[in-house]
This record gives sequence, C-alpha cells and structure tokens, in this order.
Amino acid sequence: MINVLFFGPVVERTGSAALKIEFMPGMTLQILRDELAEKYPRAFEIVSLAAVNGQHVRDFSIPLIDNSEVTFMAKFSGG
Amino acid sequence: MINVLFFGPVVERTGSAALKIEFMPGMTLQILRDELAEKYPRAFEIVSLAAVNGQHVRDFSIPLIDNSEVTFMAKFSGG
Amino acid sequence: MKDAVRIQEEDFSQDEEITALKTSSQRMGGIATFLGCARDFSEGREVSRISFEAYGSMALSEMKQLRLDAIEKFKLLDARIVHRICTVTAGDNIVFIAAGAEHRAPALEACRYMIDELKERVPIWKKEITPEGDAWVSPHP
Amino acid sequence: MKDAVRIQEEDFSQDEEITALKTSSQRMGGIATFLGCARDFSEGREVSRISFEAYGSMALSEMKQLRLDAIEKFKLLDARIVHRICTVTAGDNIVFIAAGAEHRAPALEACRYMIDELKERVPIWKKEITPEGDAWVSPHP
Repeated sequence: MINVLFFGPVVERTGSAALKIEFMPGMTLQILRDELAEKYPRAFEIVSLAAVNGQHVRDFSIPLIDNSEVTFMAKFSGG
Repeated sequence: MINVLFFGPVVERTGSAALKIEFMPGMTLQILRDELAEKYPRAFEIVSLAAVNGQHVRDFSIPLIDNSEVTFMAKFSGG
Repeated sequence: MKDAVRIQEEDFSQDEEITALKTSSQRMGGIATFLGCARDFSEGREVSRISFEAYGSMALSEMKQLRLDAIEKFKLLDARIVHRICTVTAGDNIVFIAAGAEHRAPALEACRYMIDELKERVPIWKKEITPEGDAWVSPHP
Repeated sequence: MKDAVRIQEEDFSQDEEITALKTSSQRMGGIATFLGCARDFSEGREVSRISFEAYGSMALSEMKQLRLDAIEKFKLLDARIVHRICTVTAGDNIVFIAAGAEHRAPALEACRYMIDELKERVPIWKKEITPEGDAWVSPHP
C-alpha cells in the first residue's frame, strides 16, 4: 500500500486527508500523481510540490517503494 | 566662554573631561581645534570627530558662537 | 531547556529563547531575531483570525535541517526556530527565528536566510478567516 | 510605557520591548531585532568586563533621529533603540534594536541599517577591562 496524505488547501479539494492506494510494481511518483490527478482534478490544479517519506522530491520519475508515505502539496504559506 | 567636553579615550589623554576656553570674535572650530591640539597633542592624535551643541560638524571653518558646547571625539565604539 | 527547533500550539517568550540561545557560547556578540505576527489586514481584506496546518513530521525535520544549514553557512554559534500551529488573532506571534554569531553581520544575514528559506521549504499552510469566509493563502509566485 | 529610545544603566526585557512595539499597530507582520552582547574574547584577548561611556545628551538625540530616519526610509510602523551605559560582563546585553513593519523585508533591512548607523553616529565609547589592563576600543577603520 502507498499511504497518500493531503494537507490544508489540498484537503479542501480532495475531501479527505489520507488515502491508501494499492502498490503496483514499477509504480513511479508520476504514475501515482496522474492516477490521483484524474480522480481529484481540482485538487491537483494547486499541487506544486511532492514529498516521499517526508523528503522533498523534485524528480517524479523515481520509483516508489511499497508502504511509502507520499504527499502532494500546495505551495507553502507558513512563517 | 566655550565649554569644551572630552569623553572616553580622549579624556584618558587630556586628563580632564571639561575645559572652559575664552571666546574670541572670529573664532572658528578649526582655530579652537588647533589651540587645543597644541596643548594636548596625544589626545588629538585620536580625535576624528567634532560636535557643536550636540550636532555633528564636518566643516571646521564654521564660526563659533559664545557659550557653545564643543566636543572633540575619538571614533565611536558603541553598540 | 526547550529544544532549539519546535512546532507548538502555545505562545513563546523571546526572553526565554534568547537566554537559551546565549547558553551555547560566551563568544556571542550579535543576536538577530525575526518575529512573524498576525496582521489584521491582508491584501486589503480584514482578517479576523489565521489558522495554521502543518505536515508535522516533515515540517519539524525541515526546520531542524534549516537550522543546521544556517549554522554551517554563516558560522553561527547557535540558532533557534519556533513555529506555532494553532489559530491566532491580530498581534499574536506566529514564528520566531534567532541567530547568534560572534559578530553582527552573519547573525543578521542568517536570520534573513532562515525566514526566507522557511517559507520555501517547510510544509505549513495558512488559512485566513475573514468576515466574508475562510480562504487558504496562496503565496505570491 | 517606556520611551522608544533610551540610554539606561539597567538591563532590558525583549518581551517588554516587543510588546511595546506591537502596541503601535495591528498591521505589524514582521519584527526584526538585533541584540548586541558582551563577549568574553575580543581580537584574541580575554575580556573580563566592558564599560561604556556616552556623551549622553547627544547620544540620545542621535538615537532619536536615527529611529525617525529608519521609520521614514523603510516605512516602518515603529522602531525602538535601547543602549545600556554601564559595566557589563560576558553574555550581558548591551544594545537592543527593533524594527516593525507590515512585511519582513523592510523590518530586517531597517534593523541592519539602525545598528550599522548607530555605530557611526552615536557618541558612545567602549573600554575593555582585561586581566592585562584596560583599553578603549578603536573601531576598525
């Protein structure tokens, strides 16, 4: 399973803060993103950042590992 | 009378913190400076700033007015 | 003594943070701080309250890394970062950054670096609660 | 409330100064501060204590003008400057500068401007008291 988390402005558009997505061998961050963007198009309009296991990831071609925690995030506005 | 004040590192070299100097018509800051520098050459080695009545003065050719408070100061080291 | 990097609901005391910062060295000649506060207006709209949400575990680890980066980059003697996650009203404290160095220039530069980087790197989102409704804040591009 | 610009013997509280600064506006989003402290080493020499002397009336009027200059130049909402004149030991507070603005950039820039200008414009002198004797400090040219 991939544990997907959403926060703040993204949750407002997905309606849920956490999802479990079936892990598939060969799954990349990009594949997961596209799958979720199809399901939640309005949320992904404002997604501009992603993290895997709490680390910023810029290269979406990285393969995911089973049981990873993946977050798709809107631009930060803290501070 | 011109009231001359010295502070900190300058007092250490003049031996006194305040002097009264006879006012003379036509006296400029430069004339006063030269008179004092002759009397306290070691002190004036470190004098690099002057103030008249608590205002920075850069142009030493200004005429002094009787009863002014004049200060010859070493570079500041506060803060 | 409280941790140098924290996410917390409650307010903080600057005197306490500075005292803690100073304990790390007797050679600290300059301490620069930045305090971010809630304003009652934003882009012309009246704001009643601001609420914050964080991806807590990642936010804390990014803040810790940011502190270490600043210490190394500016040769600081110590640094602290505190961010509140809660709902605040005008005048309330939100974020506190402190940088201590032997001299003033690196302390001031590091303080600016940390608040600028915090806004880029740390997963925290702000929602403005106004009389006309709530809105998540989009930072300027 | 204490004056925004002061020369005093006693220590000050940053919490108190920041609280005073904030009272001037509910639109203050960023507050930058600089705190200068006594160090136990200076140019490789061990320093036991530092004592300060000021041309008091001129120092205070220069500090007041400096605050007004910073408020105008950086469009600050408020600013404060406090300098202690006394004898301090390592770790003690010497000078405090605070700048409050709507946004962080002017607050940070004004804070730097004020401490840099203070050192140039305000007639205060520092004497370092070391085990080898006392010496007035000459700032770097």
